Amino acid sequence: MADILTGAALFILAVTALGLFRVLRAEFAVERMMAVQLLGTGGAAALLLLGAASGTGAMTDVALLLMLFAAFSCAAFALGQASPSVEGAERREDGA
Amino acid sequence: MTPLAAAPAHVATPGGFLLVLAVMLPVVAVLAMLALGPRQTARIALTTLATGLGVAIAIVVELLRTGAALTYVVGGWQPPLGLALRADGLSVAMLAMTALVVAAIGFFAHAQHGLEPTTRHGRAPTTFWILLMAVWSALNAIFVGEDLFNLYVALELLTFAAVPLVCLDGRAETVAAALRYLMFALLGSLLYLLGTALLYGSFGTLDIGLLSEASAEGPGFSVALALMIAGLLAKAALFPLHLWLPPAHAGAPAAASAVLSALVIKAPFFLILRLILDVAPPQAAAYAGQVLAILGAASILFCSVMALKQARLKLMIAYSTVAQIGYLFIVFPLAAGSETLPPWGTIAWTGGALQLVSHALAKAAMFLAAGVIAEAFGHDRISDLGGFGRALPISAAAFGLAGLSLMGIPPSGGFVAKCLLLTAAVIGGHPWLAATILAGGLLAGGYVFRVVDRALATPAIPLAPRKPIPRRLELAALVLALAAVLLGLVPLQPFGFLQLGRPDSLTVIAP
Amino acid sequence: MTLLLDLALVAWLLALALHIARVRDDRNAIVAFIGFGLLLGLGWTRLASLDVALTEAAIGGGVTGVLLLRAEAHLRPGKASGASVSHGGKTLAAIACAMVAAGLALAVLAFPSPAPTLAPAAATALPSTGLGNPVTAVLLAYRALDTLLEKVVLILALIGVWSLAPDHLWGGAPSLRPDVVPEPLAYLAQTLPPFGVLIAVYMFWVGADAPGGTFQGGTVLAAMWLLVMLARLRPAPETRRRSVRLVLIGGPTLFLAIGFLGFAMAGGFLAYPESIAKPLIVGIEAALTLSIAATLGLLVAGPAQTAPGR
Amino acid sequence: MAPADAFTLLFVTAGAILFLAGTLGLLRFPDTLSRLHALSKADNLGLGLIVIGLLPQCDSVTAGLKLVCVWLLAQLSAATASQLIAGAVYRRKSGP
Amino acid sequence: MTAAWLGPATLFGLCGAALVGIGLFVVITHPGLLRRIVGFNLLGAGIFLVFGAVARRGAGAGFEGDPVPQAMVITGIVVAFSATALAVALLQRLFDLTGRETLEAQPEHLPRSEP
Repeated sequence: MADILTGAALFILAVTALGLFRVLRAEFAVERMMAVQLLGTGGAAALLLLGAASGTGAMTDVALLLMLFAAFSCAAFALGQASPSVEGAERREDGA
Repeated sequence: MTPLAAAPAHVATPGGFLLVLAVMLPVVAVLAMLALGPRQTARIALTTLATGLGVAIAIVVELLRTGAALTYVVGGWQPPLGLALRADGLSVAMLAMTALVVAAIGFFAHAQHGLEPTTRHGRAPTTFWILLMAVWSALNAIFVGEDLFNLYVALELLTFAAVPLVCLDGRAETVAAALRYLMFALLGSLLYLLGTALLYGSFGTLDIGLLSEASAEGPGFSVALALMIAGLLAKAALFPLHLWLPPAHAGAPAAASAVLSALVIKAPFFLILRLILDVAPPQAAAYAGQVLAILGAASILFCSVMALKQARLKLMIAYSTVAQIGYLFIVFPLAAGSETLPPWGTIAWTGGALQLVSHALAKAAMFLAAGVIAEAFGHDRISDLGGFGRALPISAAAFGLAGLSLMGIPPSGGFVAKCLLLTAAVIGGHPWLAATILAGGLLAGGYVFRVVDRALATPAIPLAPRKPIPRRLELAALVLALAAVLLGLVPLQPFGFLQLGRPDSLTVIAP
Repeated sequence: MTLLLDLALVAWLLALALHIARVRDDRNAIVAFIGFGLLLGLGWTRLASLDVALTEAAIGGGVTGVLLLRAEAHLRPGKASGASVSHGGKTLAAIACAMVAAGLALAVLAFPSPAPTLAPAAATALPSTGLGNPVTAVLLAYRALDTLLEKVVLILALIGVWSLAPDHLWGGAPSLRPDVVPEPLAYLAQTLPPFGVLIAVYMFWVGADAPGGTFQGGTVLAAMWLLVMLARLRPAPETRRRSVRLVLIGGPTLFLAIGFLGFAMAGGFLAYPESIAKPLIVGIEAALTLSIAATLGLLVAGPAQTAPGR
Repeated sequence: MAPADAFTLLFVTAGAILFLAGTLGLLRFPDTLSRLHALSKADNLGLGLIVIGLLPQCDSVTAGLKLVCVWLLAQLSAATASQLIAGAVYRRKSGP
Repeated sequence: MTAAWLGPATLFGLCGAALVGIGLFVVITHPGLLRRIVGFNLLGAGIFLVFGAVARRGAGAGFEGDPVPQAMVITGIVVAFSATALAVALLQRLFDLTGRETLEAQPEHLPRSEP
């Protein structure tokens, strides 16, 4: 059972990695914010699976914190994005 | 709470708690300053300066009384699990010197802040006092620390206290200088930390005493020591890693420059000394000593010439700092010691220690004198200072006396130091080091004389200060300069003192 | 299977680091760095260091990230790329760095076996502290002096940051206000903090016996405070305010005071009497958690940007 | 295999497949909004399934509660993040 | 024996070594100061991983790792964060004063000063 759960964690991590590098390469800067969200969810899922596999209850705490800070960083990113001066610069930079 | 090790590596001595006080007293001051606000800051600082000076004197007395190193085991947790503090003769000398210089600088700063009553509770003075206390605590922690990771935290404390000192006046150049300093210092700290990681991985302890007993060898050990020393060199501003120092030290306010140049720069050197003497195996120590001496000699020559070329007084003094630091590094091959004679029995060791102390006193005096000059005339361009000796005789005298020590002219601490180093170089068969010492002395004579010449000049229009300078502002520099000179008049006293607490102290071989 | 997992994690971490090193846009690099921090948190669980994993996820992936993102937004108007290092210089630097990395790798491989460890010593001493988490015991008992000095380092960094304010603003309030607060953020700033505070208290509380503790709890609190300030629900406080300063120094002061009390109660600085060691340590941790939260939050908020009111 | 384990296996597998689906959507879909949609729906559902799957493996009620907490946090942050991104995309399209 | 060689301790230790190299490269060569600060963080992360490898190898006495290096890493992470905050504040102040975000164009000194 432990092996299967670890395998599932590995699978989810690999899938998340694929998505992450796609998002980091995105032409719109906004989309990169999804990277953090993606890592938060994928990382939390992997941690929960690993915790169950090894029987370490405290892993759930790490997952909890991972999720919390992913949300926090998303908010911080959105604010950097939101100020009008930045929006202007953003468009020029992206050439969209 | 019972100690763990069967045979404890460190046994606390009765006076050991004084070391805790030396480290923690300034921390208490920092916390109190934050709690009580800007109006009380100067008062807390002055009280702490007096108390701290008292603690330093008590430590000196305790060392002389017992004739053995002071040791303290924090919380009763024996190393390697816990931390120990230890002060041998050299550490105590550093503690005492630091207390003296910090007190003098504090006296100067208090007088200077008093000149402008409107801003004396403002940003720069308040921040200065807090940072001065933090620098003091960090320095004391570095001088008495026995654990390499504890020393890392102390080094970071020193960095974080020193960097804002550089840009206290908030001008763009000084902010750039502070940022550059921070970059070098961080790189240095991280390399040092990497070295401690490797050491812990290899030996399971970071206690200097235990590491030296482990008589370690091996490639990992050499890599670790090389990383740590390289990191510390970046912080000590040895050539060619010195580029951050002159703008940082010259741009800071005078009192801050004095702290940085006289004291802060000595901490990384002190740690290199401890690593090479106490931790490195003899073979590696000899090799490292050679490399450091070459860099030190290059520092002396290159930066003395640079000092000679500077148009501004404070930049000249800052370059002189890098040059004088070079002398400390040429000590390593000279004090290599032998089978029968440990490094701390050699005359070069004594000379190096004297250079360490006398440079701190002289350099602090110079920067404070330069601060008075800048305060009086509003600039520090050397060419426009003709006849300043007439306007500010005390400061000019302080500058000249401090210059004696830098040049190595008798009677001064610098003279004894350089004389000992020169003798060691000649006896030990290092002709090129001897030549460097002599050349450095001549160059120092050149740049000090440039200023003294201006001081004694009689220009057509006598130079007048733009505002009255109270005597007490000039006094601190004079006291420090006199102390640097007096150090040379009582040369035999420090000799035995510096060996206290060292294993197998041998009889001193005086020149 | 676990080997594959470790390999994948390491490969991923290195790929992200290379991405950070090579990508042109600073913000892209910072987003990647936040991802790196979160992933590194995962990596630390593989090293069986859950305490560090929590700290890394919180500081590396969270608070450092927001600090860097804000700095990037601040610096963005003046995007004039400086003169880059010449190609030859870069190659030389790359070779030098590769050599450092290789030397380090060899040193890592050459670590002695069996590894020297203080785990048994820490375990033997653990009962006399009354704690169950050995990392907390190291931080607050065996090596308490390190932790105490590190707290001073934090405060000093804050003094340094504050000193960068112009003279007339010194003592005023830092400003975190963005020009626009998107509505969802305001919602998040209202719903997330209760969760966060709960998690912070939990982190601090389990810290004595399980992974967690004062740093992790403090960082979570700091993040929640920042979120509230970022969403303009509460303004940042004036830095000269007595209450702010008392919270900042409260933890270190209590730590230091109990340390000095050790002279009287347990025969030495930072020694705890065995019978009340645990309550003392938990008390110190509680005060430290608040102080850390305040310090980290104010460090991110930066120097004062509005003049102090009279 | 115990029924609890079979239950876990089933849900974890389903969760992992949803993660894969989310990433495929991220890689394949043409515009930001649909990519965002794919990501947030699939990942959250995936995490939800994994949490449900792991619940039988928990040895205490608190551990189970923490698992649910992770999922709730993910819901909250995903909802906010996707609204923030969508808002940014909208502003970019319509102009400030 | 293979398992011991390829355990997480060795793997993450080697990862740390590589991260030190990458971080050092960014710190030395990147012209932008903000990226250099990120580089310092990478370098720090690498060093902490080396500590982590040391801690994992030191498992014993019922602990899955040596708690002493773990505690050092926690202290180190906090110190590294303070350093980042101070550097960022200095950089923002420099930018406000001069509009620059590099340390170049120092008239009296050589433009490149890093080792």
